[in-house]
Amino acid sequence: MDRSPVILAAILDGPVDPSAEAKALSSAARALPELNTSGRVGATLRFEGIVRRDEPSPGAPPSAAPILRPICALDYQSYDPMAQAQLESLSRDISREFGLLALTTLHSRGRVRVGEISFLLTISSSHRAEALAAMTAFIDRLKRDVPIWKTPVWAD
Amino acid sequence: MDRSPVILAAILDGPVDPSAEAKALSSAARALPELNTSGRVGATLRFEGIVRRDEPSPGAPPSAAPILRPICALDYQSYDPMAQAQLESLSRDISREFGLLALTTLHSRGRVRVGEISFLLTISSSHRAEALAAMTAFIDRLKRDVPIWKTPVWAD
Amino acid sequence: MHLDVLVFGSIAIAAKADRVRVRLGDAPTLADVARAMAEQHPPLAFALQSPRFAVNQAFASLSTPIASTDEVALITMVGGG
Amino acid sequence: MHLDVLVFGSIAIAAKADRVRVRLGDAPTLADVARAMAEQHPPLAFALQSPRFAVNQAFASLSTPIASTDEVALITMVGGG
Repeated sequence: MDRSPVILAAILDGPVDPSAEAKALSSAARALPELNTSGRVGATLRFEGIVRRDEPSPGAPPSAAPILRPICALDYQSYDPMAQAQLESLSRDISREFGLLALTTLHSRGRVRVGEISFLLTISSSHRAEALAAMTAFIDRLKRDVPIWKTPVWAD
Repeated sequence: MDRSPVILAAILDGPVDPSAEAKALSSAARALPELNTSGRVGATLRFEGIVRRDEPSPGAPPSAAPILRPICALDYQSYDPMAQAQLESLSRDISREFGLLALTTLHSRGRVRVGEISFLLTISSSHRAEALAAMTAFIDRLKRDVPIWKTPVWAD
Repeated sequence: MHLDVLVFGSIAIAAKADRVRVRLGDAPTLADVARAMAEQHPPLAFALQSPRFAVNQAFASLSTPIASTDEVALITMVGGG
Repeated sequence: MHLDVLVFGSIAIAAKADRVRVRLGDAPTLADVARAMAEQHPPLAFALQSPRFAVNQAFASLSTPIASTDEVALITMVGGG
Protein backbone atom coordinates (compact mmCIF):
# COMPACT_ATOMS: atom_id res chain seq x y z
CA MET A 1 0.00 0.00 0.00
CA ASP A 2 3.00 2.27 -0.56
CA ARG A 3 1.10 4.47 -3.02
CA SER A 4 -2.22 5.20 -1.31
CA PRO A 5 -2.33 8.81 -0.05
CA VAL A 6 -3.38 9.65 3.50
CA ILE A 7 -6.43 11.92 3.24
CA LEU A 8 -8.36 13.68 5.99
CA ALA A 9 -11.03 16.32 5.35
CA ALA A 10 -13.43 17.71 7.93
CA ILE A 11 -15.65 20.65 8.73
CA LEU A 12 -15.70 21.42 12.43
CA ASP A 13 -17.46 23.86 14.73
CA GLY A 14 -15.51 26.98 15.70
CA PRO A 15 -11.87 27.88 15.06
CA VAL A 16 -9.22 25.41 13.92
CA ASP A 17 -7.18 25.55 17.11
CA PRO A 18 -4.51 23.03 18.17
CA SER A 19 -6.92 20.87 20.15
CA ALA A 20 -9.42 20.72 17.28
CA GLU A 21 -6.59 19.83 14.93
CA ALA A 22 -5.23 17.12 17.22
CA LYS A 23 -8.69 15.61 17.61
CA ALA A 24 -9.31 15.60 13.85
CA LEU A 25 -5.89 14.15 13.12
CA SER A 26 -6.33 11.31 15.61
CA SER A 27 -8.20 9.35 12.92
CA ALA A 28 -4.96 9.30 10.91
CA ALA A 29 -2.89 8.67 14.03
CA ARG A 30 -1.07 5.67 12.61
CA ALA A 31 -0.78 6.52 8.92
CA LEU A 32 0.76 9.99 9.23
CA PRO A 33 3.69 9.16 11.56
CA GLU A 34 4.42 6.08 9.44
CA LEU A 35 4.55 8.24 6.33
CA ASN A 36 6.73 10.87 7.99
CA THR A 37 9.42 8.36 8.93
CA SER A 38 9.27 6.50 5.60
CA GLY A 39 11.81 8.67 3.77
CA ARG A 40 9.27 9.13 0.97
CA VAL A 41 8.28 12.69 1.91
CA GLY A 42 10.51 15.44 0.53
CA ALA A 43 8.24 18.43 1.12
CA THR A 44 5.51 19.39 3.53
CA LEU A 45 3.47 22.52 3.11
CA ARG A 46 1.04 23.98 5.64
CA PHE A 47 -1.39 26.80 4.98
CA GLU A 48 -3.44 28.54 7.65
CA GLY A 49 -6.20 30.96 6.73
CA ILE A 50 -6.69 33.45 9.55
CA VAL A 51 -9.54 35.90 10.16
CA ARG A 52 -8.25 39.44 9.53
CA ARG A 53 -9.38 42.52 11.44
CA ASP A 54 -11.27 44.03 8.51
CA GLU A 55 -13.37 43.03 5.51
CA PRO A 56 -14.53 44.90 2.41
CA SER A 57 -17.65 46.90 3.14
CA PRO A 58 -20.60 45.67 1.02
CA GLY A 59 -22.45 47.90 -1.41
CA ALA A 60 -19.40 49.64 -2.87
CA PRO A 61 -19.22 49.60 -6.69
CA PRO A 62 -17.15 46.54 -7.76
CA SER A 63 -14.76 48.66 -9.79
CA ALA A 64 -13.79 50.91 -6.88
CA ALA A 65 -11.03 50.09 -4.40
CA PRO A 66 -12.69 48.20 -1.52
CA ILE A 67 -13.46 50.15 1.62
CA LEU A 68 -12.31 48.09 4.61
CA ARG A 69 -14.48 48.05 7.70
CA PRO A 70 -13.44 46.57 11.06
CA ILE A 71 -14.90 43.24 12.11
CA CYS A 72 -14.73 41.22 15.30
CA ALA A 73 -15.41 37.80 13.72
CA LEU A 74 -16.61 35.90 10.69
CA ASP A 75 -19.60 33.58 10.81
CA TYR A 76 -19.12 30.60 8.51
CA GLN A 77 -22.19 28.81 7.22
CA SER A 78 -21.81 25.38 5.69
CA TYR A 79 -24.40 23.65 3.51
CA ASP A 80 -24.39 20.23 5.14
CA PRO A 81 -23.77 17.46 4.29
CA MET A 82 -22.86 18.63 0.78
CA ALA A 83 -19.97 20.80 2.03
CA GLN A 84 -18.33 17.86 3.79
CA ALA A 85 -18.80 15.61 0.74
CA GLN A 86 -17.37 18.28 -1.58
CA LEU A 87 -14.38 18.88 0.71
CA GLU A 88 -13.66 15.13 0.71
CA SER A 89 -13.98 14.69 -3.05
CA LEU A 90 -11.84 17.79 -3.66
CA SER A 91 -9.17 16.32 -1.37
CA ARG A 92 -9.21 13.00 -3.22
CA ASP A 93 -9.16 14.68 -6.64
CA ILE A 94 -6.22 16.96 -5.80
CA SER A 95 -4.26 14.12 -4.16
CA ARG A 96 -4.66 11.97 -7.25
CA GLU A 97 -4.01 14.71 -9.82
CA PHE A 98 -0.80 15.87 -8.14
CA GLY A 99 0.41 12.51 -6.87
CA LEU A 100 0.45 13.62 -3.23
CA LEU A 101 1.45 11.41 -0.30
CA ALA A 102 -0.88 13.08 2.22
CA LEU A 103 -3.45 15.86 2.38
CA THR A 104 -5.32 17.05 5.44
CA THR A 105 -7.78 19.92 5.50
CA LEU A 106 -10.03 21.39 8.17
CA HIS A 107 -12.57 24.17 7.72
CA SER A 108 -14.54 26.03 10.36
CA ARG A 109 -18.31 26.17 10.70
CA GLY A 110 -19.82 28.95 12.86
CA ARG A 111 -18.02 31.86 14.52
CA VAL A 112 -14.28 32.45 14.16
CA ARG A 113 -12.83 35.56 15.81
CA VAL A 114 -10.14 37.90 14.48
CA GLY A 115 -6.72 36.23 14.71
CA GLU A 116 -8.16 32.70 14.82
CA ILE A 117 -7.70 30.07 12.10
CA SER A 118 -10.72 29.20 9.93
CA PHE A 119 -9.00 27.00 7.35
CA LEU A 120 -6.06 24.61 7.44
CA LEU A 121 -4.47 22.70 4.58
CA THR A 122 -1.38 20.51 4.88
CA ILE A 123 0.21 18.65 2.01
CA SER A 124 3.03 16.09 1.92
CA SER A 125 4.67 15.11 -1.34
CA SER A 126 7.89 13.73 -2.74
CA HIS A 127 9.03 17.08 -4.11
CA ARG A 128 8.17 20.71 -3.54
CA ALA A 129 6.80 21.51 -7.01
CA GLU A 130 3.72 19.32 -6.76
CA ALA A 131 3.02 20.47 -3.18
CA LEU A 132 2.96 24.14 -4.21
CA ALA A 133 0.89 23.50 -7.34
CA ALA A 134 -1.57 21.31 -5.44
CA MET A 135 -2.03 23.92 -2.71
CA THR A 136 -2.86 26.68 -5.18
CA ALA A 137 -5.28 24.42 -7.09
CA PHE A 138 -6.95 23.22 -3.89
CA ILE A 139 -7.68 26.70 -2.58
CA ASP A 140 -8.95 27.90 -5.97
CA ARG A 141 -11.38 24.98 -6.23
CA LEU A 142 -12.40 25.22 -2.56
CA LYS A 143 -13.65 28.74 -3.24
CA ARG A 144 -15.55 27.50 -6.28
CA ASP A 145 -16.92 24.09 -5.30
CA VAL A 146 -17.32 23.81 -1.53
CA PRO A 147 -20.56 25.41 -0.32
CA ILE A 148 -19.33 27.46 2.62
CA TRP A 149 -20.13 31.14 3.08
CA LYS A 150 -18.82 33.76 5.46
CA THR A 151 -20.71 36.67 6.95
CA PRO A 152 -18.78 39.47 8.68
CA VAL A 153 -19.66 40.39 12.24
CA TRP A 154 -19.00 44.13 12.06
CA ALA A 155 -17.24 45.72 15.00
CA ASP A 156 -18.83 49.13 14.58
CA MET B 1 6.13 50.63 12.64
CA ASP B 2 3.03 48.85 11.36
CA ARG B 3 4.61 48.18 7.95
CA SER B 4 8.05 46.79 8.77
CA PRO B 5 8.20 43.03 8.10
CA VAL B 6 9.64 40.62 10.67
CA ILE B 7 12.58 38.85 9.03
CA LEU B 8 14.75 36.04 10.35
CA ALA B 9 17.25 34.10 8.21
CA ALA B 10 19.88 31.71 9.53
CA ILE B 11 22.09 28.81 8.57
CA LEU B 12 22.51 26.36 11.43
CA ASP B 13 24.45 23.15 12.05
CA GLY B 14 22.52 19.91 11.62
CA PRO B 15 18.80 19.34 11.05
CA VAL B 16 16.13 21.97 11.54
CA ASP B 17 14.45 20.28 14.48
CA PRO B 18 11.99 21.91 16.90
CA SER B 19 14.68 22.92 19.39
CA ALA B 20 16.84 24.49 16.68
CA GLU B 21 13.79 26.32 15.38
CA ALA B 22 12.78 27.57 18.83
CA LYS B 23 16.30 28.81 19.48
CA ALA B 24 16.51 30.64 16.15
CA LEU B 25 13.06 32.16 16.60
CA SER B 26 13.86 33.46 20.07
CA SER B 27 15.47 36.51 18.49
CA ALA B 28 12.04 37.44 17.13
CA ALA B 29 10.34 36.43 20.37
CA ARG B 30 8.47 39.70 20.79
CA ALA B 31 7.73 40.71 17.20
CA LEU B 32 6.12 37.47 15.97
CA PRO B 33 3.50 36.99 18.72
CA GLU B 34 2.63 40.70 18.43
CA LEU B 35 2.10 40.29 14.71
CA ASN B 36 0.04 37.11 15.12
CA THR B 37 -2.45 38.81 17.45
CA SER B 38 -2.65 42.03 15.42
CA GLY B 39 -5.42 40.92 13.05
CA ARG B 40 -3.22 41.95 10.12
CA VAL B 41 -2.22 38.39 9.13
CA GLY B 42 -4.69 36.58 6.85
CA ALA B 43 -2.44 33.75 5.68
CA THR B 44 0.52 31.82 7.01
CA LEU B 45 2.41 29.34 4.92
CA ARG B 46 5.06 26.91 6.16
CA PHE B 47 7.32 24.82 3.96
CA GLU B 48 9.61 22.07 5.22
CA GLY B 49 12.17 20.47 2.95
CA ILE B 50 12.91 16.95 4.16
CA VAL B 51 15.72 14.58 3.19
CA ARG B 52 14.26 11.76 1.09
CA ARG B 53 15.49 8.17 1.16
CA ASP B 54 17.00 8.27 -2.34
CA GLU B 55 18.78 10.64 -4.70
CA PRO B 56 19.51 10.52 -8.43
CA SER B 57 22.63 8.50 -9.10
CA PRO B 58 25.35 10.66 -10.68
CA GLY B 59 26.86 9.88 -14.06
CA ALA B 60 23.64 8.97 -15.85
CA PRO B 61 23.01 10.81 -19.12
CA PRO B 62 20.95 13.95 -18.40
CA SER B 63 18.26 12.96 -20.90
CA ALA B 64 17.55 9.59 -19.32
CA ALA B 65 15.12 9.07 -16.46
CA PRO B 66 17.15 9.42 -13.25
CA ILE B 67 18.20 6.23 -11.51
CA LEU B 68 17.46 6.60 -7.79
CA ARG B 69 19.97 5.24 -5.33
CA PRO B 70 19.35 4.89 -1.59
CA ILE B 71 21.03 7.35 0.77
CA CYS B 72 21.26 7.58 4.53
CA ALA B 73 21.89 11.34 4.73
CA LEU B 74 22.79 14.50 2.87
CA ASP B 75 25.83 16.57 3.75
CA TYR B 76 25.18 20.26 3.23
CA GLN B 77 28.14 22.52 2.62
CA SER B 78 27.71 26.25 2.97
CA TYR B 79 30.13 28.88 1.60
CA ASP B 80 30.39 31.11 4.67
CA PRO B 81 29.76 33.92 5.32
CA MET B 82 28.44 34.55 1.80
CA ALA B 83 25.64 31.99 2.16
CA GLN B 84 24.30 33.68 5.30
CA ALA B 85 24.51 37.13 3.67
CA GLN B 86 22.73 35.87 0.54
CA LEU B 87 20.00 34.17 2.58
CA GLU B 88 19.41 37.43 4.47
CA SER B 89 19.31 39.62 1.38
CA LEU B 90 17.02 37.15 -0.41
CA SER B 91 14.67 37.26 2.59
CA ARG B 92 14.61 41.06 2.57
CA ASP B 93 14.11 41.24 -1.21
CA ILE B 94 11.21 38.77 -1.24
CA SER B 95 9.53 40.40 1.77
CA ARG B 96 9.68 43.79 0.07
CA GLU B 97 8.64 42.59 -3.40
CA PHE B 98 5.60 40.68 -2.16
CA GLY B 99 4.64 43.00 0.71
CA LEU B 100 4.97 40.28 3.35
CA LEU B 101 4.35 40.76 7.06
CA ALA B 102 6.91 38.16 8.19
CA LEU B 103 9.40 35.72 6.72
CA THR B 104 11.58 33.26 8.60
CA THR B 105 13.93 30.78 7.00
CA LEU B 106 16.42 28.26 8.36
CA HIS B 107 18.81 26.11 6.35
CA SER B 108 21.00 23.27 7.54
CA ARG B 109 24.77 23.06 7.34
CA GLY B 110 26.42 19.64 7.73
CA ARG B 111 24.74 16.26 7.98
CA VAL B 112 20.96 15.80 7.82
CA ARG B 113 19.63 12.25 7.90
CA VAL B 114 16.71 10.77 5.93
CA GLY B 115 13.40 12.05 7.31
CA GLU B 116 14.96 15.12 8.95
CA ILE B 117 14.28 18.71 7.88
CA SER B 118 17.04 20.61 6.09
CA PHE B 119 15.14 23.72 5.09
CA LEU B 120 12.30 25.70 6.63
CA LEU B 121 10.46 28.70 5.23
CA THR B 122 7.49 30.39 6.89
CA ILE B 123 5.64 33.35 5.46
CA SER B 124 2.90 35.55 6.92
CA SER B 125 0.94 37.94 4.74
CA SER B 126 -2.39 39.73 4.52
CA HIS B 127 -3.78 37.41 1.86
CA ARG B 128 -2.95 33.97 0.53
CA ALA B 129 -2.02 34.97 -3.03
CA GLU B 130 1.15 36.86 -2.11
CA ALA B 131 2.20 34.17 0.37
CA LEU B 132 2.06 31.43 -2.29
CA ALA B 133 3.77 33.56 -4.93
CA ALA B 134 6.50 34.64 -2.49
CA MET B 135 7.18 31.07 -1.43
CA THR B 136 7.65 29.85 -4.99
CA ALA B 137 9.91 32.81 -5.84
CA PHE B 138 11.97 32.38 -2.66
CA ILE B 139 12.73 28.71 -3.28
CA ASP B 140 13.58 29.32 -6.95
CA ARG B 141 16.05 32.06 -6.03
CA LEU B 142 17.45 30.12 -3.09
CA LYS B 143 18.51 27.41 -5.49
CA ARG B 144 20.12 29.99 -7.76
CA ASP B 145 21.69 32.55 -5.43
CA VAL B 146 22.51 30.99 -2.05
CA PRO B 147 25.82 29.09 -2.14
CA ILE B 148 24.86 25.84 -0.41
CA TRP B 149 25.58 22.41 -1.87
CA LYS B 150 24.46 18.96 -0.90
CA THR B 151 26.41 15.72 -1.20
CA PRO B 152 24.60 12.38 -0.84
CA VAL B 153 25.85 9.88 1.74
CA TRP B 154 25.06 6.69 -0.15
CA ALA B 155 23.60 3.83 1.85
CA ASP B 156 25.02 1.08 -0.34
CA MET C 1 -46.04 24.18 -8.53
CA HIS C 2 -44.18 25.98 -5.75
CA LEU C 3 -40.58 25.37 -4.71
CA ASP C 4 -38.48 26.62 -1.80
CA VAL C 5 -34.90 27.32 -2.90
CA LEU C 6 -32.18 27.42 -0.22
CA VAL C 7 -29.96 30.53 -0.24
CA PHE C 8 -26.83 31.44 1.73
CA GLY C 9 -24.38 34.21 2.56
CA SER C 10 -24.92 37.60 0.95
CA ILE C 11 -27.89 36.19 -0.99
CA ALA C 12 -29.60 35.18 2.24
CA ILE C 13 -28.90 38.66 3.59
CA ALA C 14 -30.42 40.22 0.46
CA ALA C 15 -33.42 37.86 0.74
CA LYS C 16 -33.75 38.42 4.51
CA ALA C 17 -34.36 34.64 4.69
CA ASP C 18 -32.54 31.33 4.27
CA ARG C 19 -34.94 30.14 1.52
CA VAL C 20 -37.16 31.79 -1.06
CA ARG C 21 -40.38 30.42 -2.57
CA VAL C 22 -40.93 30.53 -6.33
CA ARG C 23 -43.95 29.73 -8.51
CA LEU C 24 -43.05 27.51 -11.45
CA GLY C 25 -44.91 26.31 -14.57
CA ASP C 26 -45.20 22.71 -15.70
CA ALA C 27 -42.15 20.45 -15.99
CA PRO C 28 -39.64 23.09 -14.85
CA THR C 29 -35.87 22.87 -15.19
CA LEU C 30 -33.22 24.62 -13.09
CA ALA C 31 -33.08 27.33 -15.77
CA ASP C 32 -36.77 28.01 -15.10
CA VAL C 33 -36.04 28.16 -11.38
CA ALA C 34 -33.33 30.77 -11.95
CA ARG C 35 -35.61 32.85 -14.17
CA ALA C 36 -38.47 32.67 -11.69
CA MET C 37 -36.21 33.66 -8.78
CA ALA C 38 -34.93 36.75 -10.62
CA GLU C 39 -38.44 37.81 -11.69
CA GLN C 40 -40.26 37.09 -8.44
CA HIS C 41 -37.43 38.27 -6.11
CA PRO C 42 -35.79 41.30 -7.80
CA PRO C 43 -33.30 41.92 -4.94
CA LEU C 44 -31.73 38.53 -5.82
CA ALA C 45 -31.34 39.23 -9.54
CA PHE C 46 -27.66 40.20 -8.96
CA ALA C 47 -26.92 36.59 -7.98
CA LEU C 48 -28.72 34.92 -10.87
CA GLN C 49 -26.79 36.09 -13.90
CA SER C 50 -24.68 32.92 -14.01
CA PRO C 51 -26.31 30.80 -11.33
CA ARG C 52 -25.11 27.46 -10.07
CA PHE C 53 -27.47 25.11 -8.27
CA ALA C 54 -27.29 21.93 -6.26
CA VAL C 55 -30.16 19.47 -6.49
CA ASN C 56 -30.40 17.02 -3.61
CA GLN C 57 -26.93 18.04 -2.39
CA ALA C 58 -25.06 17.65 -5.71
CA PHE C 59 -24.21 20.21 -8.41
CA ALA C 60 -26.61 20.02 -11.35
CA SER C 61 -26.75 21.61 -14.80
CA LEU C 62 -29.42 24.20 -15.71
CA SER C 63 -31.18 21.68 -17.94
CA THR C 64 -31.97 19.40 -14.97
CA PRO C 65 -35.72 18.78 -14.50
CA ILE C 66 -37.02 19.70 -11.03
CA ALA C 67 -39.80 18.08 -8.98
CA SER C 68 -41.46 19.81 -6.04
CA THR C 69 -39.88 17.27 -3.68
CA ASP C 70 -36.29 18.07 -4.75
CA GLU C 71 -33.98 19.95 -2.39
CA VAL C 72 -32.71 22.84 -4.49
CA ALA C 73 -29.96 25.21 -3.29
CA LEU C 74 -28.43 28.24 -5.01
CA ILE C 75 -24.64 27.79 -4.69
CA THR C 76 -23.12 31.00 -5.98
CA MET C 77 -20.46 33.23 -4.52
CA VAL C 78 -19.20 30.77 -1.96
CA GLY C 79 -16.59 32.27 0.35
CA GLY C 80 -14.79 29.59 2.31
CA GLY C 81 -11.10 29.44 3.09
CA MET D 1 50.24 34.65 -11.53
CA HIS D 2 48.65 31.68 -9.76
CA LEU D 3 45.22 31.64 -8.18
CA ASP D 4 43.42 29.09 -6.01
CA VAL D 5 39.71 28.91 -6.91
CA LEU D 6 37.30 27.50 -4.33
CA VAL D 7 34.99 24.74 -5.57
CA PHE D 8 32.05 22.93 -3.95
CA GLY D 9 29.62 20.05 -4.27
CA SER D 10 29.87 17.87 -7.35
CA ILE D 11 32.66 20.08 -8.70
CA ALA D 12 34.75 19.47 -5.59
CA ILE D 13 34.07 15.74 -6.01
CA ALA D 14 35.21 15.89 -9.64
CA ALA D 15 38.29 17.91 -8.62
CA LYS D 16 39.00 15.63 -5.63
CA ALA D 17 39.74 18.87 -3.74
CA ASP D 18 38.00 21.92 -2.33
CA ARG D 19 40.13 24.32 -4.42
CA VAL D 20 41.99 24.17 -7.71
CA ARG D 21 45.07 26.14 -8.72
CA VAL D 22 45.21 27.88 -12.11
CA ARG D 23 47.99 29.70 -13.95
CA LEU D 24 46.88 33.04 -15.37
CA GLY D 25 48.40 35.65 -17.71
CA ASP D 26 48.72 39.34 -17.02
CA ALA D 27 45.71 41.38 -15.83
CA PRO D 28 43.29 38.48 -15.84
CA THR D 29 39.51 38.73 -15.58
CA LEU D 30 37.04 36.15 -14.30
CA ALA D 31 36.51 35.04 -17.91
CA ASP D 32 40.24 34.21 -18.06
CA VAL D 33 39.91 32.26 -14.81
CA ALA D 34 37.06 30.21 -16.26
CA ARG D 35 39.00 29.49 -19.44
CA ALA D 36 42.13 28.51 -17.49
CA MET D 37 40.17 26.20 -15.20
CA ALA D 38 38.60 24.33 -18.12
CA GLU D 39 41.93 24.01 -19.94
CA GLN D 40 44.10 23.10 -16.98
CA HIS D 41 41.51 20.89 -15.21
CA PRO D 42 39.59 19.03 -17.96
CA PRO D 43 37.39 17.05 -15.49
CA LEU D 44 35.86 20.42 -14.47
CA ALA D 45 35.03 21.57 -18.00
CA PHE D 46 31.43 20.38 -17.54
CA ALA D 47 30.89 23.07 -14.88
CA LEU D 48 32.43 25.96 -16.80
CA GLN D 49 30.12 26.33 -19.78
CA SER D 50 28.15 29.12 -18.12
CA PRO D 51 30.15 29.73 -14.96
CA ARG D 52 29.19 32.04 -12.12
CA PHE D 53 31.83 33.29 -9.70
CA ALA D 54 31.98 35.12 -6.40
CA VAL D 55 34.90 37.44 -5.74
CA ASN D 56 35.53 38.22 -2.08
CA GLN D 57 32.15 36.66 -1.13
CA ALA D 58 29.96 38.55 -3.62
CA PHE D 59 28.75 37.58 -7.09
CA ALA D 60 30.85 39.21 -9.84
CA SER D 61 30.55 39.47 -13.62
CA LEU D 62 32.98 37.69 -15.93
CA SER D 63 34.60 41.01 -16.87
CA THR D 64 35.76 41.60 -13.29
CA PRO D 65 39.58 42.00 -13.01
CA ILE D 66 41.22 39.56 -10.60
CA ALA D 67 44.24 40.05 -8.33
CA SER D 68 46.14 37.17 -6.78
CA THR D 69 44.93 38.24 -3.34
CA ASP D 70 41.22 37.95 -4.25
CA GLU D 71 39.11 35.13 -2.83
CA VAL D 72 37.53 33.56 -5.91
CA ALA D 73 34.84 30.87 -5.70
CA LEU D 74 33.04 29.00 -8.46
CA ILE D 75 29.32 29.17 -7.56
CA THR D 76 27.54 26.93 -10.03
CA MET D 77 24.98 24.22 -9.54
CA VAL D 78 24.08 25.13 -5.99
CA GLY D 79 21.72 22.65 -4.41
CA GLY D 80 20.28 24.01 -1.20
CA GLY D 81 16.73 23.70 -0.03
